[in-house]
Amino acid sequence: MTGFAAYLVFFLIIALTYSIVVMGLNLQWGFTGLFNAGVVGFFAVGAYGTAVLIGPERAGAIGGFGLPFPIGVLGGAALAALAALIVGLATLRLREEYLAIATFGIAISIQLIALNFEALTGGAMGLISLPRPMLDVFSSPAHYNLFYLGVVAILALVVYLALERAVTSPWGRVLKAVREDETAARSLGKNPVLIRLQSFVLGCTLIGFAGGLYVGFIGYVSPLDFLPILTFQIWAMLIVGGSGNNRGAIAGAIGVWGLWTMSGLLISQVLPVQFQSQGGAIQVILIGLLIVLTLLFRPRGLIGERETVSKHAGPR
Amino acid sequence: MVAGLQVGTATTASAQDCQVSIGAVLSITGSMAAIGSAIGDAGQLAVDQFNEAGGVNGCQIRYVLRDDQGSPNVGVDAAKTLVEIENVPVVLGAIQSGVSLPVLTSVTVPAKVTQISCCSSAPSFTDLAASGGTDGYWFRTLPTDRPQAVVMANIAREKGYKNIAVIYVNSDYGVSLSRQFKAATEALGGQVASMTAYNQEQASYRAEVNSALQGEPDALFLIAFPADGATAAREWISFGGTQNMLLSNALRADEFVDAVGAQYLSNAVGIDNAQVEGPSVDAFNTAWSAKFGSAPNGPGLHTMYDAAAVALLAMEQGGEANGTVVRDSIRLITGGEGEVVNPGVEGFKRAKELIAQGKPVRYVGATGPITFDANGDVTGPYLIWGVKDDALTTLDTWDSARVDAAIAEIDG
Amino acid sequence: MLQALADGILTGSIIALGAIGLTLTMGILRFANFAHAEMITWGAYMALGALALMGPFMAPLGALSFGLPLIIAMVIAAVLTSLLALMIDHLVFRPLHGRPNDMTIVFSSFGVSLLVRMVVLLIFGGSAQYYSNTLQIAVPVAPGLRILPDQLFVLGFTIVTVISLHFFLQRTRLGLAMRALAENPTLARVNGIDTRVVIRWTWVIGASLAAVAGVLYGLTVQLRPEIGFHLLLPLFAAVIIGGVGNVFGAVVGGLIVGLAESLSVFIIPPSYKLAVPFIILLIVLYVRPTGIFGSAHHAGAK
Amino acid sequence: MSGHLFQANNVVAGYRPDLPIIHGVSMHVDAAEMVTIIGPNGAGKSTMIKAIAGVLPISSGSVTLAGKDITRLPTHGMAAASIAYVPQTDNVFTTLTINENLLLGASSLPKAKALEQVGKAYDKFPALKQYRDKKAKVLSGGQRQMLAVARALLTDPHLIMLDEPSAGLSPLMVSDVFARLRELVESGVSVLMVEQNAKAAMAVSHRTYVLAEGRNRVEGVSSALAQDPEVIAIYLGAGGRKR
Repeated sequence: MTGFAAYLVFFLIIALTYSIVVMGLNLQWGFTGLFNAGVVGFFAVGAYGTAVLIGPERAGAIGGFGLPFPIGVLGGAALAALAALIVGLATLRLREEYLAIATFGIAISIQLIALNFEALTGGAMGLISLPRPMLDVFSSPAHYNLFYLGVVAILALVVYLALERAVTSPWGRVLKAVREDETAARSLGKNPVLIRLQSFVLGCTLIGFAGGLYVGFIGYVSPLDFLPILTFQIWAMLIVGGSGNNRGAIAGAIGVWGLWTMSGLLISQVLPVQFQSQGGAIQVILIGLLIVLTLLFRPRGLIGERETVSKHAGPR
Repeated sequence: MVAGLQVGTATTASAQDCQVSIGAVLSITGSMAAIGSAIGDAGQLAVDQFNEAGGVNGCQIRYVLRDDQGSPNVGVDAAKTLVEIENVPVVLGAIQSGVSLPVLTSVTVPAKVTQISCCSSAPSFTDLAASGGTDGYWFRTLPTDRPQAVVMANIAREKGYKNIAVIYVNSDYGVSLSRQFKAATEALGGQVASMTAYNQEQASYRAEVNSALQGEPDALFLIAFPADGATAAREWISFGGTQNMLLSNALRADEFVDAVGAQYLSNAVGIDNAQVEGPSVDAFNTAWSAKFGSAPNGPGLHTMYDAAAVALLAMEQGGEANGTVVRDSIRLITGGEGEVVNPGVEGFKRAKELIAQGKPVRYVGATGPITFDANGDVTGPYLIWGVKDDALTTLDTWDSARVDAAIAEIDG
Repeated sequence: MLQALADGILTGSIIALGAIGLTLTMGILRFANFAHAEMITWGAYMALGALALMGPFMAPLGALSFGLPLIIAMVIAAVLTSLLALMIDHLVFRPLHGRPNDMTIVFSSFGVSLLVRMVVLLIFGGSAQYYSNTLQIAVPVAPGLRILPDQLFVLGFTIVTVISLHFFLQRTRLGLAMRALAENPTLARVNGIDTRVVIRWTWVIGASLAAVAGVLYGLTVQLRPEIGFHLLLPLFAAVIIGGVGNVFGAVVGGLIVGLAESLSVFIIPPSYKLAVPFIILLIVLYVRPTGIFGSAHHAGAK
Repeated sequence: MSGHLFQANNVVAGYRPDLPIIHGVSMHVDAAEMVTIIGPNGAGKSTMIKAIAGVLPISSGSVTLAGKDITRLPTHGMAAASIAYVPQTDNVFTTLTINENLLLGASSLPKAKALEQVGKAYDKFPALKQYRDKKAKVLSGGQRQMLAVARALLTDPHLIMLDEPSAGLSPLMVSDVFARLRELVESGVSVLMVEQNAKAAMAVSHRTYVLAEGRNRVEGVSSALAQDPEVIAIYLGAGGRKR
């Protein structure tokens, strides 16, 4: 298996990994109205957490526990949950934008730790030679990729089904109630702060979980994997796919990641080398425009949530 | 933009009936953007010259440059498209070790594609290769940090610097070079006053400079890329730091000298791994100046050119555009006793003739003679540069023997 | 130590300038504008462009590294930044106002910030630039303390700006209307205040202050497309420490953040410096969410 | 019908265009007349007054003042059109001083005229003068109500609308506020107010509208309505107690 098919498998592994991130974000934004501006931070915590737990021993370093991959991934997700708890407890009882600012801040701080806390994270060099789960079982890299795609696809499906169940459960209805009308939710005896905290932490857990899957596939982790642009990309996936809808989240992940890689390919094909230096900026501008224009003209995205809820449209 | 599109189409249309592609993954945007596009140009220059010399095995070469944006996930994806969709036998790049490494482990090695980096200096590649992790598909045309650090430590000793502050970029390059330097300096009886890391792309490094100034050092070793390095150097000088400066290889750029001001750099000594003398170096420098109208002063230009040239010659030698063939052919056209060929259209023409006749070829490139060891590393000669009359000049050269002797002294 | 104190005050005064604009827009327009930092970048680069177009026509003033052209460029930058802010408000923020999830507008500002930064990158390129290539040597003013003449100018200019703004807010009808709008938009409208006009002026003032902060910042550091983005966290920290909507609080918050960043290098490696504003922010949110000078009205508490 | 100072015809309004709360209410106020709107909770009294004061959008119907159509006038245009509105809660700027609160009330006037009017307000409400430079948050509920009314009067409006002026005040303060309003009416200003305290309000006002479920239910002269058994039964039964 070579050529386009091989690339497609590779592409889908990454896109479906991101789709789990997008579903986690969807729980926060689409269902609870929480603005997480530090997606990449929680993704990084999950990734590094996994890497430290499964990685081989290194001289003079913390970690290198060599644990089995599933335990590593769950540990990474738990660490992401812990980080979310710290930020959530500080901000979720406050005005909504404080969460945005604090998540933005924690993403920057986490990146600094990744870059500087060398004993734990390998610093700028990153952590290399991380074992990839069940690599020995497969005869060729192509087969292995196919296997990994299967794993990621099943996990994405499980996350999807679990979230679909959760948001239609009584808990999910309370989520929406909190998003729509906090006072009403409070009068029903629900503590909105607690509900928001649950949603935020659970969303970040999923984001961290996806970080672990990413590490399992690439076998390497470095601070460069977690640049702030990734937060924008994930957001574009959610907004374009349609927030409040998990199928939209998955479609958005595949669509936007495809758009991103294809536009990169296109730019490398059509722009002569002296204009290439602008290519990346153009790509990012496209993503930014995609976000803003979707918000303005198609606020529910490609596959948005059905409008069942009230709109508090007020004059300015 | 429109003009650009037309130019692009025209180039593609003018290709001959057969075409092979070679790929490059470089940071055209992102934190390495300041140096990335010139490095891209260096690769393009080699490809253009090779095409002018007749192409590889009679086919025109298409140079497919992809931007990794300084980010591994983008770089890995770019490399994956190059390998699977463009079917390239060789990937050149990346710049940062943090991008080259995941490209190597998750794209090129599994796909049996040769990867040649101009710029990734992290020691982890050597370890990986030594443990069999690269299957020999990994090469780099710049030396590792160790010899550079040893030469620099020797220069500090010659200059009589006793207490040296190190300010280094917090990347694999800076971390590794600074550590090697500290070890070498201490082995030679000197002292490192402080080691201060800085994060890239900050607007100011005043805090780092202040921190480094605390130890009252008599010299500064600055390990940086030109833009950030200029900021740090300006603030260092501004706030009364000594002008006894040692500068890492990446700082050999006009941009750095212009931004800092030549008058403050008269006592500065820098290092680079390009050889400055000899016809092969001149051939590259002349060609570069003719094409771009400026001297090729900047990190990674010589090494990128050589990476591309080695790849192309190996494709010619191997006779087919296949990663494994390229991997095996590289050693045929670099080491050994063949006839020396230099960079440039003439050099490539001569090489093609010799290869066609079945005679051995030895490429001596823009960085001088290149010999890859078992791990794909090169040890090369070094040049020592300074700033005279507002321009970069070469003060001294260290040939391979002298470098080896210096390393041996420390390993003693 | 002395040097770190002085540097902290200088950095703090620039953060303060940016934070004033942010606290005004956050207080009056009622959303956290992530694109505010990009106004700083835009302003700094517009001045660079203006300088390039004007060409050098006057020698630097005294010991400073710049002359009248930079002051003119600063005014041009303020105008161009105000226009950008008004345009963004018109095209993005106003249409999104009143969406069911009022965080949509905050999120859109996130997208806008990306766009502005990339446009700057596209126009001016990614490499570092300087207003003046001449290197200014710091003057030793005390043992262990060196100060650049430019830094003194920045400090003085900041003080003058803050005082002028204070008088503007306290003594003019527009200033009064802005304070009224910050507290209660409906009541302000009922009292015959055209809030659209006040909002427009708020953008102009906030953007102009951001542009001035950008130019002054650009004087002491190098210009790059990310300068604003890197200031974003310090700015928000300063605003929240000082209490949202509180101009004086923003100044104190800016100084606290600047000093904390600068002094932190004695405790932690400088490479962690960027996290310092976040740590302070987290502490303030846990201990006193209304900020030091925040009134219950603009409180963080819901 | 066009002879009335203020007139609202078939007003439909609400917080959302697709969910109207007021379903076609009409009312009018004559010059120097005091009119009360009462009704059970949820009747749409506050919504009605907010809509005609321009705070909420009107989706259909019309509002005129002195024959001029003001239906689509933006909120801030109402002051210039000689209508003043005093909301029920948050009706003063607590972070501003008393003087600044008054100055704001004169926002639609030229500066010199504004200062003159503020001076007159102190003459009219001398109790405010001692707090001139104090923040309004130091005022008691009754003082705030006084400040809000004083501020509403700065533009010499023809009509002043109040949303529950007696809310949260002690019985003594309530009668004081109503006496003040009565004085205003006698000086020629028209008053339209929403009240929960129906008994007291009807006692001072000329006419009363009773709203229920967003529609006109009963209307008439206050003194007559106060005797109406239906109104008594529903709204005045327990002295205007809240439902």
